[in-house]
Amino acid sequence: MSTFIKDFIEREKVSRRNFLLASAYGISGAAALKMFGPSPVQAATHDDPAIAWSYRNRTNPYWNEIVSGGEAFVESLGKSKDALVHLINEGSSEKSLADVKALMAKESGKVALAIDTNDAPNCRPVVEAVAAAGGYVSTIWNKTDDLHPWDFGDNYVSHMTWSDEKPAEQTARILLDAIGGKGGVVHLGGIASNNPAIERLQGLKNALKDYPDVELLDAQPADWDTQKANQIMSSFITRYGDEISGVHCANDTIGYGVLEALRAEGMDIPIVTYDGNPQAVDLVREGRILATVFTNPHWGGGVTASLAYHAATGAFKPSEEPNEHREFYGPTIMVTPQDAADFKAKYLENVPTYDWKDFWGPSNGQIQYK
Amino acid sequence: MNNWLTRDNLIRWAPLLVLLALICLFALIEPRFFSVRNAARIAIASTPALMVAIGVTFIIIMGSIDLSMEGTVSVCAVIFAFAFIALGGTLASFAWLALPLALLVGAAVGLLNGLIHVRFKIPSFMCSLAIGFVGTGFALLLTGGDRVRVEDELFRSLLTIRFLNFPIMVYVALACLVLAWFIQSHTKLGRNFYAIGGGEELATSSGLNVGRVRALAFMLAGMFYAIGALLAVGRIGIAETATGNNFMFVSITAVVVGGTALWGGIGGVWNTLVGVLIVNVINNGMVVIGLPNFVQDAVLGILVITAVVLSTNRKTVAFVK
Amino acid sequence: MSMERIKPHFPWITLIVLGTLVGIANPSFFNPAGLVSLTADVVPLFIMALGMTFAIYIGGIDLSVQQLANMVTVIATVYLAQFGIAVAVICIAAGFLIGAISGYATTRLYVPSFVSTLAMGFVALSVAKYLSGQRALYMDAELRNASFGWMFDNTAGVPHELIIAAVLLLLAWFLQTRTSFGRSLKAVGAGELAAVASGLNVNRIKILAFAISGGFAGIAGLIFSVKLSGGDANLANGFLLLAIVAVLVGGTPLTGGVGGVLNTAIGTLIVMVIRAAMVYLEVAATQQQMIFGIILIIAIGLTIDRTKLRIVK
Amino acid sequence: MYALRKIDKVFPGVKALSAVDLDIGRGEIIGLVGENGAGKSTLMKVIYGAYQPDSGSIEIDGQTVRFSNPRQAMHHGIGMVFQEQSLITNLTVMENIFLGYEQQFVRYGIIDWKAMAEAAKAQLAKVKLAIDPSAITSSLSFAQRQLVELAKVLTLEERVDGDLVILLDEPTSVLAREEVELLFSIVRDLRNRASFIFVSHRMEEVLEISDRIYVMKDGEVVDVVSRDVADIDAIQHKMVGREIDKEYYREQLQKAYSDQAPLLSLEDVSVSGRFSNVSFDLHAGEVLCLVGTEGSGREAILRTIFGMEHPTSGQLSVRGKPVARFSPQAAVAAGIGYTPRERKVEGIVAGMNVFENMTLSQLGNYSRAGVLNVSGERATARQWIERLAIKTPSEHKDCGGLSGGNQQKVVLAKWRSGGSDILLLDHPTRGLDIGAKEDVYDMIREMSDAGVGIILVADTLEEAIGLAHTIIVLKDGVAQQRFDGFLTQKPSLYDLLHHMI
Repeated sequence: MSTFIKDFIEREKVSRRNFLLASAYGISGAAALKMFGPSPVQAATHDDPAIAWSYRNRTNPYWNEIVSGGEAFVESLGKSKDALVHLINEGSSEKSLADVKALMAKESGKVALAIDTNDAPNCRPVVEAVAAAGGYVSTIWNKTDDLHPWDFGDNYVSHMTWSDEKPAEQTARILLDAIGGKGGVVHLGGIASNNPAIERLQGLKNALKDYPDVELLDAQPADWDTQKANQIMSSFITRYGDEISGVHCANDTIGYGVLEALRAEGMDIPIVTYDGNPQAVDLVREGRILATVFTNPHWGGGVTASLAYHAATGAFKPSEEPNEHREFYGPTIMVTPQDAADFKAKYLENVPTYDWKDFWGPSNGQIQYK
Repeated sequence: MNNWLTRDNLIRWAPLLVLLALICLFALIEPRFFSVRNAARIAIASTPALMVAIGVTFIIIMGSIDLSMEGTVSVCAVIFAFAFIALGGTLASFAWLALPLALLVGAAVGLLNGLIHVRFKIPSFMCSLAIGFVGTGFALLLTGGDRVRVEDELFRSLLTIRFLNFPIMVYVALACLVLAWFIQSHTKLGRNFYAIGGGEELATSSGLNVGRVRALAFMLAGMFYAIGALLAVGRIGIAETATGNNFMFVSITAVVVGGTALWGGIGGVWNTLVGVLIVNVINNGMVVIGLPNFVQDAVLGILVITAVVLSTNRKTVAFVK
Repeated sequence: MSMERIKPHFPWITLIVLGTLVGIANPSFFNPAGLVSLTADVVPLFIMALGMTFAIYIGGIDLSVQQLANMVTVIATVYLAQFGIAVAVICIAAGFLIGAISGYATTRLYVPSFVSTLAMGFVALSVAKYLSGQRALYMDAELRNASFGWMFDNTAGVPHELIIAAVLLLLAWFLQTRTSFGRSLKAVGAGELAAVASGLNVNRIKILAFAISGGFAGIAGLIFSVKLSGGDANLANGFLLLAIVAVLVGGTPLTGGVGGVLNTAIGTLIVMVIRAAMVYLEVAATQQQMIFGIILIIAIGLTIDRTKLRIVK
Repeated sequence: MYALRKIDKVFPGVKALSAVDLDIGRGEIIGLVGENGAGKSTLMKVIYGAYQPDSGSIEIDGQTVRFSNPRQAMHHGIGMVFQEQSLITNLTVMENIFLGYEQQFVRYGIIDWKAMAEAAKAQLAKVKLAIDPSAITSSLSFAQRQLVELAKVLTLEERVDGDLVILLDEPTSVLAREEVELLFSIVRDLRNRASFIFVSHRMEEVLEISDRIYVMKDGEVVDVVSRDVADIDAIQHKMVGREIDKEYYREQLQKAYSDQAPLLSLEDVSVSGRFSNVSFDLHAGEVLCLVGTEGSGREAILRTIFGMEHPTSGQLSVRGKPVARFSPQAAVAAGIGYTPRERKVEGIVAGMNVFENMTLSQLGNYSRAGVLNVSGERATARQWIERLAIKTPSEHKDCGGLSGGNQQKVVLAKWRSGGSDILLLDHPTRGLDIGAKEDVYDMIREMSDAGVGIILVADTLEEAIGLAHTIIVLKDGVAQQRFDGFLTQKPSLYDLLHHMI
């Protein structure tokens, strides 16, 4: 698989500032733990923990893919897929935390939890609550930089995120090449404070450095929302009209809104998106989207649940694993018109059967902080 | 005839004046705002919201409120899309039956809302809020979270085919607006909304079956939400649980900004048209003139308050809540 | 006759019945530690609903509370380093001020509170976006623990969060029932014109009610921010409708003058039980929202005291 | 023609009607009088179908009928003209007239506005009202609205074949004398088509228009008298069941007021569009009546003194100090109390109990640093409940559930207990029965003795003459004439009317 970009992430050196911050937390974090949870040594394992996935909503195809992975993992254990507990936060950090606590109370902490905490600040209380109850948690996406699994012994099993900056830069390069290296582009982003939204915009900016003749006309958050993206795009068309020669979107759902806005105007300019949803992959195949980036949510959903589950059963001991196995990047696969059909056949039409115990095989190296 | 410039007249026309002032303001800052193409863009963005706002206008005229629109729109959109695809996937086949089906679904949800409100005497605010949750939940149950694409070129011609620079969906919306105006001013039901808004107890003692009128009003509103749902699907070609998102506050804000009073009895669908345009002109204009994202919300908020202040006749209102 | 007597007690009866049903279906619901933890988590929502009660009690509504809380999470996070625990004062004052502006728009400019608070909420959101630079911010752990760590301690097994909530409830209850301000609120809610004709400064009372609602939203935002140890312009999303629901389910209808802060305490607990029931009864993910809505209709149908509603709008 | 036979109606704990018999002949006008709580309104509700009797029968032309709602009663020709504002003000006149019966103008789902306007014109002609049927109702005067109300009921003529029975509930309460005359002449003209039941507290009017008068007391008809033999005193005796004080207005208790420094003085005060250049002084113990027709500026003057309207020119002084800030708060602080005409809306707060209502205007007196002294409030309330003989089970009773007279007493107690010594009374006896009226008169005298200055807008001219020390007659916002020296000689009704019209 040529597009399987395994090692495009440049390992940067930990900046001095972050190193200091991290070690400072190491001290206060230990103090905090005394307050909030059992000490790591006492972590008990559970024979048959409840497996739960906590995520944003069911209206976004991305989360559906995540869930399908979680369900596939549960089925691989010989259970019915109904055995997976769903906690949906509807975009509310408050509900996210409350549901987790309710689950911990209900199962007396015998829980293997996979979660996206909706907002980075929410990650700490969630992890603390799970650790205090003696459960096991693996997180994805949202986490503040000062929070690390290894500060919680075994209970905070792992954190996986996707380094979006590089893939977003790659899609940007594809876009910029397609418009011939000159003209203007606009960016429609996600919810402005979300980490992926920030990284994906940064990727575009990085790429632009090499294209002095291309101007970033405007960047506005479209909150991951198709309808909002649609309206913002039509306003962009009014403001910049023919100056827009390409559109960089922070995810597929934004891309759909942009495509429809262009369609209403009878315009046809190149766009690139992110996430690699089936619908977007089809559009890539048709050539209406130049590129999207597949983050393999199915695998991510399965392996995150698997990590928490196997740590909870004691199959492996997280605290004995190196840091690169506790905080790591998920896989990213570029999807372009040339390989879209291949890709679709391999990943979407026949979902591969993954070895859920190969936790780190497809992953992409330890998370680096700037 | 030189006394048309009275205070009362000014207040009555204030929403329209606000709209014109906003257009002039944005056009002055960014001349490209003032173009037929952009007018069409604003019109496209406005149509689904206009339909939803018209629906809730009837309810607000009665002095009630309806917060169920987000759920209703989602349910209608999703059922429409499923039926449309199941029946052939193009308007040229029996799939056109999905259009009346969506209207029926809207009417059914609205009627359910109205009946619970009337029969169990639950204030409309609470009842419709809960029905909204049920609606969104039901849409989610149906889709399981997936989005349904409606790709039929014929159906999408709502957006893609233009006539005098405006896509067909804008004319559909205008036709519905005229229909709504007709219901409002030339039918018994429409006039009864005003009677209830003007004095519910008096209307009851005049022999009006207020409960029935209320239930019908919610049903009618539901049908307009369904039209809104169809246009929303027509605009982006996707039906999903999130299709109804954001309609609640936008539509009610638009109704109030247009000069229809929340306490009932005053206003109408033309006011709502102006209100929807004000809100969408602001949204479009702020991006067009390049206002930084983080101030856009505040500007919208302040302009909304200003518009309401200008169109309220403080002499005739004792107090507001 | 007997029905009339029982009616006002329906909210807490509903709460007990719901709780018992969940407990019967899954006895682990009654685990005291779990219950305490569940209750402690609903504290920020409760405080917001408590403030909202004042706005609804005078017959208005406050739709700005969620955005105020968003703004406050950012303020708290940004200024914690500079002001330490005094940042609490800034947070509450900011909420109070924006609430007061909404109140001013409602009373003096005759903008219905539904619109004025919604619009002021947008203003607060802008402030939050501006201050946060549109990023998620987090607090320095040491500073946070030094200034606000006490909030999440517990004494004899009772989390301090619950104590804060109880103190605020007591304060709000005292305000409502034992002060001339509370009496004036009731008069404004039940008969605004008569309150005017009795020489009450109705405008000031209404502005104050919205300001208090904003102030409580500020406290809710602050506690939430400290709890999550960070802030951003969307952190408190999802609070608004639940806070309204908590007030309404408690039996304070939107018509004003009826109900009160104790009802809101019960209403918040009902919301908590319904929500926990989703987890305890393992309701399928795709059905949760629909079932929440249905239970909500039933709960509201049971808890509102219709005898005091002349016409139902 | 129309008859009630042995009608009983029981509410939980109360027997509202017992064995009521009532007959109405074709074209007859009968009067229905009784104190508040005598069962008049229950009886009317039974007649127009809002209540169903527990036993007994309703007969029309000898046939027993049963109505389960007002609409069914309308189909049998029974219509009700409600008190004053029962038209929906944001609708047009014609829509009000045909509200609920629009169907006849609907063609293919569309309302034919022209046809409705024509039909409305015909109805308005019946009551001799020449207004545009498409006018918005809020632009009409109260008297016009009352006639529209009657025209609305008269649509029954076209809809029903048989005879009509029309109930008039206090139709004259907002009308000036000449408007009452007009109404009566229209009613008399309509006798060939309809019978009327006329309900009013104004005994003279009842006597003037009715052929027979039904007197009710405690849910029973205690007497039926025909006009020829009717005598006000006798009827009132029957209504009250006791001898009415000959000195109805407590004139024997009237004393001179001190002409020391005035409590309140107005110098050339004007509010544009309401009244202009009004001047007078109010002294301690004085009862000053403002007399005039509806819209003559009486209420506006009261509301200006109370700070609810702002004078456009002139000066208002309280105890010699010019008033700078006009607001109800400032007025209450200056010792002014206001008893509004709309008792249920502005007088009391329904939903709050007796003691809460009583202390509403003076929370400062019962609180320290904003904290209420509830036991102090309750003590005061109990004291005033006893002093004014307010009929309530306790001070915790919801004021909305009290009778009109007792509500009014609570309002007066509110101001008296707060120590207000300037009282503005706007129709304080409106809608009260005789017993309650007498209580109010007693209180006015007592307050006058205690040195309270009172400005009164009375329900009737007789009341004004009976109670006042001073009368100022207003017309179109201008003071026409002042009458003084009432202790020696009182003006006659004619004197006042002469200046009013």
